[in-house]
Amino acid sequence: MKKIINDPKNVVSEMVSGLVRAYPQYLQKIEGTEAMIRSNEASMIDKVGIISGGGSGHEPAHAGFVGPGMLSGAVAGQVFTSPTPDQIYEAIKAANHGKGVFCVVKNYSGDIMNFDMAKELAEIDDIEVKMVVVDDDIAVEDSLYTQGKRGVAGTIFMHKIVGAAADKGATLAEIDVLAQKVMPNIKTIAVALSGATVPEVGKPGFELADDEIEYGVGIHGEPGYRREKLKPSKELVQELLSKLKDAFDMKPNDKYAVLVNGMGATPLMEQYVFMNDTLDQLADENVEVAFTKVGNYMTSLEMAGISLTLFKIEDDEWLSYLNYAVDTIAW
Amino acid sequence: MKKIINDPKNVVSEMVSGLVRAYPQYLQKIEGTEAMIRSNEASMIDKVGIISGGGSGHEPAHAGFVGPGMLSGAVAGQVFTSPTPDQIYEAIKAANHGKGVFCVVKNYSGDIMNFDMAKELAEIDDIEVKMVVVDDDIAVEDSLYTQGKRGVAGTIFMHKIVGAAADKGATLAEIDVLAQKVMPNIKTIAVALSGATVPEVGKPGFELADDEIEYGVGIHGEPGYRREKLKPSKELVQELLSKLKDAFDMKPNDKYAVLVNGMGATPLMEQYVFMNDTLDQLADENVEVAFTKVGNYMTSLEMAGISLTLFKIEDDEWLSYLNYAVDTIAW
Amino acid sequence: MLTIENTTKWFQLFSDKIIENKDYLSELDTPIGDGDHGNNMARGAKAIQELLKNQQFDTLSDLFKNVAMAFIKSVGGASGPLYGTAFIEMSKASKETSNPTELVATGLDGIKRRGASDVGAKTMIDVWTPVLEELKAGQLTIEKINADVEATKALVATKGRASYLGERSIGHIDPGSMSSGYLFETLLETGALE
Amino acid sequence: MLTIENTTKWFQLFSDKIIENKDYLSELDTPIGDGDHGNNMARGAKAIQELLKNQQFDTLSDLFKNVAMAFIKSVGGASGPLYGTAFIEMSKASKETSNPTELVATGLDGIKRRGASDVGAKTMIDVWTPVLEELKAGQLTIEKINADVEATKALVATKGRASYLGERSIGHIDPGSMSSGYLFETLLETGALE
Ligand SMILES: Nc1ncnc2c1ncn2[C@@H]1O[C@H](COP(=O)(O)OP(=O)(O)O)[C@@H](O)[C@H]1O
Ligand SMILES: Nc1ncnc2c1ncn2[C@@H]1O[C@H](COP(=O)(O)OP(=O)(O)O)[C@@H](O)[C@H]1O
Ligand SMILES: [Mg+2]
Ligand SMILES: [Mg+2]
Ligand SMILES: [Mg+2]
Ligand SMILES: [Mg+2]
Repeated sequence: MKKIINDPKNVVSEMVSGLVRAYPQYLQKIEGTEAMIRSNEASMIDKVGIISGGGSGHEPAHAGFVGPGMLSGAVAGQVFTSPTPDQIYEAIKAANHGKGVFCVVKNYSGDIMNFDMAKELAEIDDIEVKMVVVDDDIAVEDSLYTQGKRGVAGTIFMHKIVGAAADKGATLAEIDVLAQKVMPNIKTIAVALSGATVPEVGKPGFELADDEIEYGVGIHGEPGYRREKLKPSKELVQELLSKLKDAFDMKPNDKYAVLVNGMGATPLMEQYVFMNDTLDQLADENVEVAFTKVGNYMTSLEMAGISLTLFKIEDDEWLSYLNYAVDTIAW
Repeated sequence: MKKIINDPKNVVSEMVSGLVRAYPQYLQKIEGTEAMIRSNEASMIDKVGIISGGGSGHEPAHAGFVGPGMLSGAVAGQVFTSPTPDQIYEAIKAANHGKGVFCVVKNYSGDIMNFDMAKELAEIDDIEVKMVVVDDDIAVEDSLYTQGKRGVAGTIFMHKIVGAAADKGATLAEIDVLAQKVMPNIKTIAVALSGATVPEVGKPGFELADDEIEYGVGIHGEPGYRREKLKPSKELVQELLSKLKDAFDMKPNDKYAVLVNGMGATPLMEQYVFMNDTLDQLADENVEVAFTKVGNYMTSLEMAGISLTLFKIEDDEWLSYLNYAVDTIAW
Repeated sequence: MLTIENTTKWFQLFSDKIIENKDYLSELDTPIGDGDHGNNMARGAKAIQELLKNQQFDTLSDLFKNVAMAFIKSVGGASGPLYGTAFIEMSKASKETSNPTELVATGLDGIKRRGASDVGAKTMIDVWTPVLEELKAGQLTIEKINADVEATKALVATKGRASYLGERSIGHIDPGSMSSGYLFETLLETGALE
Repeated sequence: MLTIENTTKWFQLFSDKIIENKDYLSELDTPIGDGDHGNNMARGAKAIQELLKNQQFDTLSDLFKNVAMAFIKSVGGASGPLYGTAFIEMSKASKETSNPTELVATGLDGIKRRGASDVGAKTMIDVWTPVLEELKAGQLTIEKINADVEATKALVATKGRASYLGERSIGHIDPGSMSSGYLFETLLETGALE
């Protein structure tokens, strides 16, 4: 394992410390936790609080999206491990300004259970809490009998949408309705070129040969659906897009927002090339691309690879929320 | 070589195409070139134009810094290769709004010569052009008899300073004086954990063992000053900071801006930990840290590693320029 | 019957066992999960050790409650809330009874509720359930526990991270079932069942 | 004497030579530079081939000028402006003379001015300079060119990327000197010097 860290046990607390010290204008640490709350308190007054969080290792998610117009706070768990309920609860308390708190949770048992427990704690304090469970990863089959799909890069679109709505004064109930309506319209799928190493584990979650890739890998190195030889960008796009097209039942004149997300170690150069191919192939489908974003937003430590997210814009208000001005470290 | 690209020969043009298609609100491609100009034309009226550029492979530099308050345009050369004079000349023409154009050039023979030739071409058109040569990399010894130091991550501080000054209406001559005054106060040094592979070359510029690092590597994989075993973040910071302290002749109450820059494949988690250690050790020196920034700003393809830049704030106006509001893809 | 004394011993033995097998638990979690179960449980185990070293308890309920809180606050992931909820339910029930079988039964109910899950989903429930039956029959042995853990290999996961793998989860021991096996193995070792 | 015909041939041979040795030139540029000299020169070579295939020239000056522009527009890096400036100077001078020695002399002056450099800095100037002497003496041979290129090994770089290495640049052939070696080797091959 080759990482610029000190003791692997302290990596999350040192990271959070570095983050809040580097960006005091955006983030304040909630003492005794690894949770962070927006520094600009005035921007939260009389508004629904928006909290997100999850395991660490996905930076800039989630703290990078804290700021006016987006998240009120973020809770950082251990690497790839949901944060604990007491810390989420502290973030909820700090984010509550009398209008309740909305939580964006990715669809993992651990995240859901810890957020649920925090919600129970907050409700004892009469803080109203609602949440949306993000499950955008179409690599996983969704069935009534399973946990369902994973939550991955599409989460940042959800952050943006609910953050903008909250900033514009929507109520907790309105935000909840909005989020549940938006969710089925966000879908993601990834391709990995290499695995990620959790500092405390010391070796990669999976390994690929020098010329091998894996489609459908999750952001914690969860296995995907197929391994094969590396292909040109155009063909990778073709594979991922074909899955997305099916999942959306894509039709001409559909309107989409597109996120090309780097998994960590993949340079922007490759991400821009991949975006270029994606836009070519979407143009062939005669769909309208109304919003685009490329970069490392929801990473998996030093995994190399890219995920492609499409967000079907069924309501132009959603587009205005995507374009709504925010002030954060990473959006 | 494991990269998400198509034909290595087309990687720069496909990258530029992906970039301008993803971010039309920021960038327009100058037809027939790989140069990009700010889309918001109104923001450039009556102001000195600021152009930067150089080889590709350093993304988000330089196009990521184009936008109101920062660069007017950027020219993308082949990977790790200075752009050609005709393309720079086109960018200069597009950036000129009657007040002349200022170029930020990194100290490499190729960049300087190509920008010089472009300047000669522009002067035939009566466009006044001045430039600053950024040479912040203290890993290289500076002597009267050599080319001098390399230009690396500190370049983005220079972009920010001259961009803000131009936006506030400074004349070309004033910007030139400012830039020459600022330059000796920006110093950088890096540590690499792995090398980068130029797509057309197909193999890494250098290789390090699984437990080996190299201090002082340049952003094109230029050899550094020492190889040794990987150390904890604290000790890496100690090594780099000791060089910077000497170079600045650091004294208590000095005021600095700090940039922790990821070289490409190093996750933000590690960069935040490194920043935390840097701030600890600067606190021990009793210097004031007035501005901080962490992330991938001047990368070297998929190189793993970090560079540390200190910018000594000798004039509080410089600080106000660093904090000056901009609208770009990557600042 | 459980007492403050033997339950303290139980959590001591359990914590030691977890810390000893930290790497193994993470290894089990690698092919079908995210490789952190050992690290998660070890954080909880250390928190329990810390607690037991520094605090005295007046009632069994108090002991369970403090263990639950220490665990919940330090673990995270799926195992934190699951074990934490089990221990909280055991704390509540131990105001009325100190019968280990009855306490395990309430713990299991807590896990099912928290995890919105039941037997057959390849989770720790698939160890707690047969163990409860064996307790009821007065026949819990280390061999039976091991067999219960081993039996999770055959199951297809439908809850937790392993469920993303569907059929491909077959053939692997469920990590949470293994750590639950340690819980019951150390319960046996306390002698409280004799 | 240089003519449109033999100079066209010269640039054809030079381009072929560069493309053949693209990888070798990049390899030379790896330990002391950034590994792109072969790719840079090959882009220029292809642009020259394209030009020669599609265009006729009325004068030697016109030929040199077009070659210079094709090279400058396609290469970038250090070698683009350096060779480009050399060819532009040769274009200017060829209005007055077609003597290869005189033309190489003006090219060398252009390189020195553009690179703000001189002999001894471990650059292509360290091949152009002795070659010019050998041309003047009417004694240019392939062996002499090779020896001139080889001699750059001993030098410490003080210009260009290799200069960042200081003393550590010793022992390596300068890549721009190697490509300049090809330029003069192919000049010999045209027979224009005979
Ligand atoms: N919904 C659930 N119900 C019951 N047990 C579950 C559930 N989800 C996960 N588990 C248990 O938790 C274990 C995984 O714990 P751990 O690795 O610590 O958490 P995470 O899955 O968040 O990384 C699984 O092996 C399984 O036994
Ligand atoms: N200032 C200079 N003067 C003369 N020649 C130079 C100068 N700088 C570089 N060179 C020549 O250019 C060659 C490198 O060219 P190339 O690799 O194509 O460009 P870059 O250095 O920009 O990557 C060197 O080997 C050297 O011969
Ligand atoms: Mg986990
Ligand atoms: Mg180069
Ligand atoms: Mg796990
Ligand atoms: Mg080179």
